[in-house]
Amino acid sequence: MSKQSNRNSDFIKKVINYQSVLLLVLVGLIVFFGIMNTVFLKPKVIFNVIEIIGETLIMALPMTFIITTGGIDLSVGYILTLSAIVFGATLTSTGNLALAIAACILTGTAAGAFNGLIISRTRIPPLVCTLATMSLYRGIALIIAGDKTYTGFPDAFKLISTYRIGKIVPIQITYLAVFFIVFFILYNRSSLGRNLKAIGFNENAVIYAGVDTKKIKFWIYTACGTMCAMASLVYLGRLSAAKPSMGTDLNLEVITAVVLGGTSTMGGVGSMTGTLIGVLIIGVLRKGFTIMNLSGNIYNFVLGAILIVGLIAFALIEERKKTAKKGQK
Amino acid sequence: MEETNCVLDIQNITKRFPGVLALNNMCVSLHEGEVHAICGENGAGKSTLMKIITGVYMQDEGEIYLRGNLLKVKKPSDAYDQGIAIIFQETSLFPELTVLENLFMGHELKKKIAGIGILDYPAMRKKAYSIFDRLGMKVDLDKTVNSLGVATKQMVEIAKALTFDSSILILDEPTAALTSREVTTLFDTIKKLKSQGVSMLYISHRLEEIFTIADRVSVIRDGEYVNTSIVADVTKEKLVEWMVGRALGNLYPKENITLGGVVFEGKGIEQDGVLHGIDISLRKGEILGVAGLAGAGRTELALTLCGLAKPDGGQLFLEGKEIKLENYRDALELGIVYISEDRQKFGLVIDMTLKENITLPLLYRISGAFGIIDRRQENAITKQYMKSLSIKAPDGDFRTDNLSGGNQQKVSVAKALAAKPKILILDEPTRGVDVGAKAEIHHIIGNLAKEGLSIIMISSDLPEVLGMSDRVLVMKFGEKKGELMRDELSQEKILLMAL
Amino acid sequence: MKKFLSLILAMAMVTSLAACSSTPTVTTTKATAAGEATTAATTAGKTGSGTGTEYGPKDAKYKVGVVPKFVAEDYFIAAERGFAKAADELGIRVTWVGDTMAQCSAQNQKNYIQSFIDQGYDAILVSALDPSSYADTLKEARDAGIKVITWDADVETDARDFFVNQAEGDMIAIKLLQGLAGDLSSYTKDKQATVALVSTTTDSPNQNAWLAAIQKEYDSKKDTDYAHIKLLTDVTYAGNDQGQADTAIKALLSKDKEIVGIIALSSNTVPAVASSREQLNLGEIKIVGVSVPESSRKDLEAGKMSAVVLWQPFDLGYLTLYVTSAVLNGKAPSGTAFVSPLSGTNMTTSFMDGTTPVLYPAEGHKIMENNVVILGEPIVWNLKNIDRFRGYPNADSGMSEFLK
Amino acid sequence: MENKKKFEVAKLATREVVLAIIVIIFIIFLSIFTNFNTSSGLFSFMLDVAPMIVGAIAMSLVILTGNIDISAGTIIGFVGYTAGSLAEMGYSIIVFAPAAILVGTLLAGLNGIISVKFKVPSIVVTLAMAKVHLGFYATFLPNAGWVENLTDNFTWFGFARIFNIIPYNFVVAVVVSIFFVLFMKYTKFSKKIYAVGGKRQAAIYAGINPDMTVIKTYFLEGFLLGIAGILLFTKSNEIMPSASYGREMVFITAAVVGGISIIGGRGKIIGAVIGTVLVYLMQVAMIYLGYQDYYQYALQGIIILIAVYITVTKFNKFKKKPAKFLKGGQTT
Repeated sequence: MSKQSNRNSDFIKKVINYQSVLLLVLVGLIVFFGIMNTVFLKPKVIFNVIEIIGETLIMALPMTFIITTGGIDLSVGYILTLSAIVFGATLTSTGNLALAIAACILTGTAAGAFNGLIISRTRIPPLVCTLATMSLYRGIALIIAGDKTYTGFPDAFKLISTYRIGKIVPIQITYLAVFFIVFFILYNRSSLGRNLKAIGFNENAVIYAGVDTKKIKFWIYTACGTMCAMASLVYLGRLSAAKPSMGTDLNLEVITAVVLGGTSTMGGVGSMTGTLIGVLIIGVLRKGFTIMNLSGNIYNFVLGAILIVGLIAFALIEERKKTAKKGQK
Repeated sequence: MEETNCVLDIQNITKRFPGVLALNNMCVSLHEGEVHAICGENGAGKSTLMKIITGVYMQDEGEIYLRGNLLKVKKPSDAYDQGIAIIFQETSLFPELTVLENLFMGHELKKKIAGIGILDYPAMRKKAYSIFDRLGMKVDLDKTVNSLGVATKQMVEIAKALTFDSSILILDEPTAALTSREVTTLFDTIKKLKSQGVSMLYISHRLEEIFTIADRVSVIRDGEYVNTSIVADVTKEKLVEWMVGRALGNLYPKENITLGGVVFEGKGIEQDGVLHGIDISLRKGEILGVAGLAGAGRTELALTLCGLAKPDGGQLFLEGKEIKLENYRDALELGIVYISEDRQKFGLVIDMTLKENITLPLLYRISGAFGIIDRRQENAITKQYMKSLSIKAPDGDFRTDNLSGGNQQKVSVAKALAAKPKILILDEPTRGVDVGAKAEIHHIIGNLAKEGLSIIMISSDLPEVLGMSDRVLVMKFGEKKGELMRDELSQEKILLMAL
Repeated sequence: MKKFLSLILAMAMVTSLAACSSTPTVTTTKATAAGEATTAATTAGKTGSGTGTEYGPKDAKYKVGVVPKFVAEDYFIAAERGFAKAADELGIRVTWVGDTMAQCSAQNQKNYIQSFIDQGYDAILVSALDPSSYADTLKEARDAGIKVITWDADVETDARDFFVNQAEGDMIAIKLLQGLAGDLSSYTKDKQATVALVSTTTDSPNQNAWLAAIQKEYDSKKDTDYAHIKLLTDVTYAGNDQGQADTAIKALLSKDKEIVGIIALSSNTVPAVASSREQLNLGEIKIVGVSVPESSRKDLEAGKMSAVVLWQPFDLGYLTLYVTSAVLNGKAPSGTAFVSPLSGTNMTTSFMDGTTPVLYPAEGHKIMENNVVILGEPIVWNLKNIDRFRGYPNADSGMSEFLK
Repeated sequence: MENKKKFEVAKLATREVVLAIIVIIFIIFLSIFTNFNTSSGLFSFMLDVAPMIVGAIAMSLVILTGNIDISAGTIIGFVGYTAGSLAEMGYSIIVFAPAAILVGTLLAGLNGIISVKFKVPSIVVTLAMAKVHLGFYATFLPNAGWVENLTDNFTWFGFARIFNIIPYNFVVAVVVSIFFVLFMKYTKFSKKIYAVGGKRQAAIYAGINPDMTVIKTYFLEGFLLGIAGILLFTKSNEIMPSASYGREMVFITAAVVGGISIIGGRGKIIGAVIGTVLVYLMQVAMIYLGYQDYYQYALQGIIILIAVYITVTKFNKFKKKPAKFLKGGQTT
């Protein structure tokens, strides 16, 4: 009986509380900005949020995988930069779009695989490894691009992020939805997702269950690289200039979104939906403040504050959960 | 003789853990300058008692008196300050720090220079050297601990305890990790200390040791105090009787069944410094008990048999064919399944639900395209085993860390069975499990064997070994000491082999 | 409970910090307000705070959004004041929004532009961080009938209606080289003076344009006017971060002992060059640069620099809004010149003698092909005319004889 | 077995020495092939490396406790702003330095408190804090905290030099380094830092309070960041707080290269100092050898990987095999 109730409270605490509070925050923000400036509620404007968050979401999905295993990838931003540069360079030199895209995806994947290789095969902690590769990839991007800025991409290509269904709904929504659903299913329904969480909680136990955790780690970092490459394409569709200084601030943006979504850097606990909401909150904040003609600085301030408060709230909830459990015993 | 100056008096200590009554009004008293051995089987509550004395745990009831006045310890450092020091089983040293730093961690000696207190290394060195002299050994104080051998670590632990100038020393299974030669040095040390007036509680279930160094011995069993006696007045047999003397009765529902042929065989299994040329064979429907003391290499043997640890030599045969195990997955595929003795660390992901734990090893079997888990199948499996093993939990979505030790153990069994094993290797299946649940688990094991499953059961719980095994393999220091058939089984025989 | 306590403690700390770090601020801004009381630019009360700011009447006919490269930096503050002044005169509602230098990015600029489009502004005035990143967005704006005017830094020509350029690149180049040539007049053809070029980042369009112009100018006169100067071909990119710039320049100076003159191309690099020179006690090295005079005031006063080159960013903003209003009212600049209230007025006094006024040509601001309006000649600033610089963040200098 | 270990220990012990040798070779190399060894070269090197050294020490302390501080850079920004604006109001270094250092201390301490009290991983807290700080400058400080045209009452310290070659701030850095090398050897607190970062449970057995230790360490870090900030900004007469966002990565890199284990509990302060010098030398070398400074990023990345690989492979040895791990010491 007590366990029954315990379970319910557990259930409530875990599922209802955090993510739905987050959802409330999101709705609250939308309402708030809507009141501040009704323009914000125009479909075209609200949909523009989707456009803004495109890259972030695409990278946040695999990042949720990684953080769930207790790892982290600081290099995503620069993987994006590097793939973008490679895309630009290939396109300008060969003029072959297909080739350029292939090169871009390949680069991202390779970069991710390199992370994965180091992290799964050596004992170098993910934080340090990706810290190193971060500047490595940045360096490579700079060496390739030098003082060049690659521009003049074909309009057909730009459509991947500029086309609007019925002049209103941005095309992003289609593939973002697909990506999300795929990752959501993998995370919540597949053996992979199950193993990821288990690794996050107790890697030994997973090894003792006959699972090759190294392989899993390798693949999630690789996948992350690939997704970064895709993100870079979406990014370039939106801002048609590939230069080494682009996308540098995306690192923390992505991690922030995931953590805000309630995925614990300690590993094990996580939520894809949370990540989605987290990214949306970021997008709404950005859009909302710009619509209020306020600069990105306030956005940073508020985002940081929300994150800290959110974490503290999360921590307190966890705390109560524990005490509740003790009570039962 | 309770009147003789008693330095430490433990009265009616009771300690409960979730699902287990670890200690039930325990009473022990330690006299000035004596070595008082406390012995009992694994899980009898020895270590718990020590942790209470040194403030790692708080007792639920009862008091401890130090030289007549009530002893209050909230955290280990309090105990140290009171002159009580413990050498923990799991080493409490900092591998990355030097011996010197370790010796004085938390209570460094200081001196004032121009009013500022700074660490006084010369003084610490001096003290350290004098202590190691007392212990009659040399250790390079500037080496990092992780560069030392186990024995030396053990010595450093003791030295660390002595830096507190403690008059009471508690040694918790100090020899568990030591080779016989190292043991003798340790004993010399203990004798020295004793001659210097240090009183010691010596925890062990190695009877030989008790007879060599202890003055008095107290026996505890299942958290209950059994008896105390001057060592000279007891015999090994007597002690063993005290240790295991419990109504075996229906605790061990083992039916004699006709065994099939040999299904699983290991020849000359080697692992450097751990296992020495062990031959092991298992017949269909047989329960092979593996007895021996902690550190005898039983778990290592198990790990090598299921591909979790790499053997340095030897061959494995399953149903006559030689098999090579690269990793545990291979073993799983072949139907060799291992249940770890350490549920928390290797057995379960306790933060996850029952269902998730049970299906963890066979996800790849019950998941379809893109590894999507077939939930119906998953639930079915969970239900099936929850029922057949009668796991007491509302349903499969219940988190395992809310389960009692017994039920947790059942979950790990369920986990193993769900993998459809041919060979089942159980490591300490009933450790930390209360007597009731023990019986249940034994039932389960019995039935499994009846259904034709071949089982290797490692256990330090002698009655369990006796009760359940068709055949017992006894190990000591990584070697196979011998095999006993069910009809010739007796605790004494096993102990005499193992000790 | 303990948690909540420490939470409160945390909050207390933040506020205490806010207090202790903003006390000086308060006082300075007070001073500012006092100083500016008379001037139009007072409207720019909140100048510098990273948040957006609005100028001009609320009920204005036209709403105009301005996106600078970055905010809270002398050059753009001056420009902001110019916009403010013009906004009041023309009765145009101006919204000014951007990020600080450390966080500015094409992506953010795009967002601001997008939101102006969403809010149905009448015109968008951009100083572009790079020419092509959001060209499409601007085109989109133009398709929506919104006027797009770039100022200070241009975008792809088909993405905007007009570009208000501060000065012709080669004019800046000439001024810089002349300035330095003057300072290094002691050198001769046989005993040449080595001069190094320091720019910010590899991908900043303005600087790159000027670099090209300087090279061109130098090559054209290397045997006559600049015979006594040896211009190093490889450029040092010092970046925007003070510390980084510092290091790079110091390394450059210690690497090449020959250097006696430096041409620095941005408001961030000039002070960096000056300070590294000071750190190394290389007083004899001459510096000219494109820089806000105020940023180099101390160096000018201390005689460590003889001059910096710049136009009046205040006037640039001012003119830009006038061009905008012309465009909005269908009187888009055409022909060879565009007449604004500035035309024929005193730009400042020239630095040659500090008295002769330099006037904006009365016939108007030059109009070049591709709808480029040129503000005027760049000015060489020195102690004699530094106070004529308009729109300093913390002073009303220069405003007094504005439009005299 | 035993011998093998001894051998590794020998390597570990001389790790810092090896680094030092690399540094020296580096310097000699530069001096021969470039003008690095000229007074100005050495001077500017010392001038610029000084703040980085202090910062790296600060970061090392935090990392040793098994935590990290992503907001170190932005904290330094605050320090600079406080110092600058006070100096602008005419206060001398006696006033603005302590004030600025206090700000640094409080901010870092705040990180520590939140991360410990609410059991939030420090990397996340400080990451969020960095954003808050950035927003704070731009939103609440005039001109986004940009202070310029600072007079000699601010800059004299940065420019002052001994024997016309050694900058004051380098002297400070050296003093701080020496102090902390001694601090880590001769104080109880330093031992606690190692204990908490190394083996939390054992630390508790030894009667150490991990939470307090971590919080105190953060305050200490803040104090050092304060000093670093002063050393950094008094070099120039202009302060742009937001520009110091990102310096934390330099600190972390330097610490890690210097052999401070990111998992905590392992590494020497002297290592961090040498690491800083090495990392910084790489940057300058690129310029002296006439490369665009962007080769430096790639090189830096590779260097970190190698450095950490050497440390970590040994460090985690005893965790390697489940089998061994399972039984702790008892498998011998």
